[in-house]
Amino acid sequence: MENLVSQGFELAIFGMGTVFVFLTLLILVTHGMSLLVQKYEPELPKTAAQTATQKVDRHLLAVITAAISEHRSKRD
Amino acid sequence: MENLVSQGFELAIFGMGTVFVFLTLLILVTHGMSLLVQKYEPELPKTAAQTATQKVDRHLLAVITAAISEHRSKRD
Amino acid sequence: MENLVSQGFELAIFGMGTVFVFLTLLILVTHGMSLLVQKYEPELPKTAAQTATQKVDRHLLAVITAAISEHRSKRD
Amino acid sequence: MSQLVALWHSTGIYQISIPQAVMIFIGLFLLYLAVAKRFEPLLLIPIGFGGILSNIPGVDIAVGDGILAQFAGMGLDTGIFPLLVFMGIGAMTDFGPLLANPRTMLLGAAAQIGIFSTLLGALFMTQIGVFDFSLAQAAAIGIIGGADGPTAIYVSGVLAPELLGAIAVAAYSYMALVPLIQPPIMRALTTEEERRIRMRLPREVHQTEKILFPLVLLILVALIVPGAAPLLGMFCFGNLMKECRVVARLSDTAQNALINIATIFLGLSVGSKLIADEFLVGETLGILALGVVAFAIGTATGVLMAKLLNMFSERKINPLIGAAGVSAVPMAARVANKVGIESDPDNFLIMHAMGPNVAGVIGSTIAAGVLIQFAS
Amino acid sequence: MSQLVALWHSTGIYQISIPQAVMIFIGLFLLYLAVAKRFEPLLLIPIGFGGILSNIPGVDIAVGDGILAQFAGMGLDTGIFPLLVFMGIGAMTDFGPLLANPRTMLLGAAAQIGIFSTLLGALFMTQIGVFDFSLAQAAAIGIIGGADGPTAIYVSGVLAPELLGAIAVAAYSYMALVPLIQPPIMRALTTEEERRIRMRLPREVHQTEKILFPLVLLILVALIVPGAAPLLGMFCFGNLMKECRVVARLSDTAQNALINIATIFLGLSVGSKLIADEFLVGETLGILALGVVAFAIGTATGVLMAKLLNMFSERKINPLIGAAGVSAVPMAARVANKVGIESDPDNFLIMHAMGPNVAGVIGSTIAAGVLIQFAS
Amino acid sequence: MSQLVALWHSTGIYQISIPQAVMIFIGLFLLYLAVAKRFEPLLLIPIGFGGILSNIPGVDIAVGDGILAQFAGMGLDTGIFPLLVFMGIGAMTDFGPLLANPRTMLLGAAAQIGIFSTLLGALFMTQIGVFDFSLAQAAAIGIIGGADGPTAIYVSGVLAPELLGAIAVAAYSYMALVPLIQPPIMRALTTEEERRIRMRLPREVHQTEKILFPLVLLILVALIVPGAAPLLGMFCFGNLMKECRVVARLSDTAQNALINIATIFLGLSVGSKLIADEFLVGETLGILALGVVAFAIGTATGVLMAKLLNMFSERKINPLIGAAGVSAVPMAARVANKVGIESDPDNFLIMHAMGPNVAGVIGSTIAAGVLIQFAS
Ligand code: NA
Ligand code: NA
Ligand code: NA
Repeated sequence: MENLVSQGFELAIFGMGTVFVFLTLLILVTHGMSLLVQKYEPELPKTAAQTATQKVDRHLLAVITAAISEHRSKRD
Repeated sequence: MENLVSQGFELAIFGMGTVFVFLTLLILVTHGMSLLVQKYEPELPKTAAQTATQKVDRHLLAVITAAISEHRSKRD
Repeated sequence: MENLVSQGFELAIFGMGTVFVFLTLLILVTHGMSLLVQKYEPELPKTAAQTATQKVDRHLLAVITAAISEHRSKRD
Repeated sequence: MSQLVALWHSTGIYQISIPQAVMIFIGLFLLYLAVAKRFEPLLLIPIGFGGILSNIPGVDIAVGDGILAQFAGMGLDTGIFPLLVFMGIGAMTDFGPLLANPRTMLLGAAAQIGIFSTLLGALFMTQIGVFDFSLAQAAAIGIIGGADGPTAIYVSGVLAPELLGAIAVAAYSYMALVPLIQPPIMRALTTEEERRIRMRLPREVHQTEKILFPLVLLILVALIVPGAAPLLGMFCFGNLMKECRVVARLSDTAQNALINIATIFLGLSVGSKLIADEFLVGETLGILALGVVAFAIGTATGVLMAKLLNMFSERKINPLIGAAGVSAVPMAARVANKVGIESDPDNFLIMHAMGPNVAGVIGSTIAAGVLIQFAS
Repeated sequence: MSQLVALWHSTGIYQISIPQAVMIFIGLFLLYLAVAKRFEPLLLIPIGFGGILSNIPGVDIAVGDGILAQFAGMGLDTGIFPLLVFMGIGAMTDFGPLLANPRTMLLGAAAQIGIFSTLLGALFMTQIGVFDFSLAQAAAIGIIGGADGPTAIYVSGVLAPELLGAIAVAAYSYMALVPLIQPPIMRALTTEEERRIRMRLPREVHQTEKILFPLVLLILVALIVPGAAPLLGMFCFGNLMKECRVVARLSDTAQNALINIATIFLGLSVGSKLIADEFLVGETLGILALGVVAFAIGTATGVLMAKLLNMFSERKINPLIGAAGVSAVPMAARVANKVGIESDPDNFLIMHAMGPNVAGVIGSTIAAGVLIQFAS
Repeated sequence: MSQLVALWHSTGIYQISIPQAVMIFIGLFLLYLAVAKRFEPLLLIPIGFGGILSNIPGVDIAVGDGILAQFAGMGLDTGIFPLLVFMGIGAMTDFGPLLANPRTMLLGAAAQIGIFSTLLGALFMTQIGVFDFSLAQAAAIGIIGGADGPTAIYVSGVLAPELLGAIAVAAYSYMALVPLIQPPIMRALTTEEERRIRMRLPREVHQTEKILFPLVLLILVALIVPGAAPLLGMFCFGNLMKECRVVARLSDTAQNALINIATIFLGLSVGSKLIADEFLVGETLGILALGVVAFAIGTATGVLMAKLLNMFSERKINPLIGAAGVSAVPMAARVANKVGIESDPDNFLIMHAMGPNVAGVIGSTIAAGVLIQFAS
């Protein structure tokens, strides 16, 4: 039984250690990756398709919203 | 063989009996449940989200329908 | 080994033969089927539902497109 | 040369048997009914196509490791596909009309007499030596009268898997034939005056009632007929997801992607049971004959129960809606409406008929539960 | 007469045991929490309903060939359902806030102390004889502190399937209770001044960074904690499908039809573990008690880690976002925002809190990987 | 201390082998091709990601009870996933252009010569001792020339599962490379004048023809090449659901949720076959080399068949559309259009090329049927 708690203690130490080591490494690697990306792709490129879609969507939304509110104001 | 038909007869009697007993009980219980609900929730509450959605949908439908028919009348 | 290549050769001959025989038969049967259909259904019937949907869709598209471009021209 | 012979022997023309050819024609006929006549196409197209695939000679499709055999093993023999379809139907069902007028549940009860009469008919024909059905088989045949596809498939999967193909085909065909089978019976059993009865507008139903009803139903099933719990449980689960309005994405998936996927697999799996050896047997004719009787009796008893209720109540029920108690949702309710309009063009019965219509679903799952508990 | 007795013996009223009735009430209570209180309804509705079905007497639903037993065998015992749900969550996760401020990952790490403290707590209570948990069971209980449903289910499926029902119920209940559990702890551990700290607007993140991140994460997992690779792999796969933008149809299905189907099946399968004999045991109380401790400790350590980081850095972090490190996406981030607004109505922390929030997901899968590797 | 060693031994850094590292790079390279170069991303993203997961050391993902091994066992070894994908493709295919000009089916037939030449090539290389392929393996390699992903996966699953990974990667890579592989061959085998041939507008096609075609095709397959019935049957089933227009909800699900789910699982399952031990063998190089030859020969024979047909007919065919006979729908048809526009900017061949393009799908499933019947 004593043994079980000490096993658990070991597991907790190693576990938290692994979590912290892992996430610290992840911070470093992610940071490096971001630097590389920002160096070689200085602009913020959005895929053409996406931008187009967003634009249409926003327009469409605006149009429909306008139409609805116009309709409402007429109705009321 | 005789036996099979009599078995079937028994099954039919018990089966229909169960169906009727069950649905009769269900009528009673449902009725009681409805009375309780109507007593404690006298108004007919609709969730806000639902009402809003329905309103928008109905408006949107009206707007689009109007736009389409206007468009058609212009075109013809 | 020699045997394997000759087996493969046979398979290739029979395989391509089957492909050609099959697709030739398919041409004939399809042609016959098409003739029969054109004979007994001389017009090009589209299901009512489909035509209606298409009409609405095309109209709707036209309406929305028009609304968007109008909106854009106003905005710019 | 011997290779050419082997090639010839590998063709379907060489290998096909007459029964297989007949079954392929039956499959094509089911597709014709589904496409040209709109006979329950959602199920009959996969069933018919699966039936054709299953009878292609020289290749394992519906047996062994064949794809349809695998589908059937996965979800038909286990009951998973019909239960998922039933869950989806639950998520599409509105118990509102039933809650507004719970008394009409008795119409859904009465229509189940078709199930048990047919069971008796099958056993009687066994006794006089025309057919040779066991009690379990007779029960599975009777359930055709439940006019509920997934229930019929689930029950025959449990009680008589060897008859599943014929029972499924009969069930869906007759559900599609409801507009032909029911009206003459409805007219014969009602007077012009009865068919003109106008019913009061149903009251509005609280959302809370709709949320509680599937739970009430489930608990009652658990207490009275536990054998019906798998079927009714999945149905109620679907309905609760719909009515509770806090899991719209799950309800939406249950009503669309999931039920569609289950329907495709269920139909193909049922098609795999249309193998010539199993389908082209005398029993199939018996099943087809008994199935239509089941529908007819269920229609009649539903109508008669409505007339009986009218003897004891001030608020008259139009007896035409009793015919909707067989289930066949929503076809039977539409038929009740249509026959009603013939007598009074301004009398719309559809909303009133939806109550017994969904009650018929409950009624036949209860009957199914009893049959599974006592006939297996 | 004997048949009437058989009929009576077949009813649930005759067969039901007290524990089954209790479990049915617990199932109804879970449904009540889900519907009326909006407690994680996507999971608690299928779990609660499944729990009711599993305790219906006299019919095999959650055992043998029953439908829920089949679902559990298919996807719960194999880990498939939680992994598919996790893939879908990956496809819905935006790592942008984390990429803009990777330092906040340490908050997600600190919050995992809740997992390991609870593990120790469970073993300590075993030592003093209150409960009797094995190392694997203690680890599975600890993972409740990960505040991540699919991870908790996956881990307990591997380490302690016999506790799965109680652990899943505890995990989802406490995730729903985050708005009650966290704020007092957050307020107790921070000063008014700290709660007013405003953080800099995060920088914009390249799409390329978002595409590369799940791959970087996967490779690092492969090199350091391979045991976490199944969980984090499926998560990263979902995220890559979303961010790469060339498989929109797959990403869309992973976020909708597929995760919804997996959620329905997962919930029902978990429900099948709520059988009275397995759930109504003393251990369940221990699990419920330890679970809330795990949440509380994780919240506290997340907040304290933020304060620690502030000692070494110019760019101050508002320690409230440390509480979001427990995961419970996006509830915990919203709670951080809400508590922040109490002190400064113009200080919106939600975007800043999303970083530690998703870091908490990564942190608990890493912890899960370690536990699976060393506690099984 | 010994625990620290155990921890170190559990890391991937300690356990990884060179071949595993190489395979992870290959997986990343496939992802790069899919994301940055748009190489068939729908399949190559799950395949590439699955390939990475499969080579993570120290954890069972693609073997034993691992999640990818389970997916593969469920749907790849059984053929279910490729058949479901094929059903979905059937539900997206329009046979209209083929029905308007059935003669172009011969182009789809001719392009299959690539399959059988490659089979012979593989056997010849075995004879000269370069490789060691069996007849079944050679047939599975040949099917790469069918330029049809699900068919290639299905056939190699049946004939040579040990080569499945390499064959799938080759098939999808070359399908993506069609715009590079085909044009030089097309230009070399045609004169400028031939490339300028304008074809008559195709006639309009009845919906009834479109409904009947999948049935006609299925019956003919049943009679002539039953071995192709599982593949073509599922394809025709999908197409019938689409064209019959009475099961729109099933067709919609087959084209969306179901094919997407099957694609995700299929890709991950194929990825599970990219385990280093199985993939990094000499045979893979042979498969890659033979695959590109298969594509080249199929392109050439398609073009040449069009020129042959022109010798016997008044209505000239633009021989460029012969190249579309390899399948690779719709890429090859687009390539034919693009090369045509180089010679005459107003000559749009895309509609004409769709006929041989879908005929190529039929042709390669027929070839697949023959191979499965005679090479296994
Ligand atoms: Na019924
Ligand atoms: Na967490
Ligand atoms: Na092809």
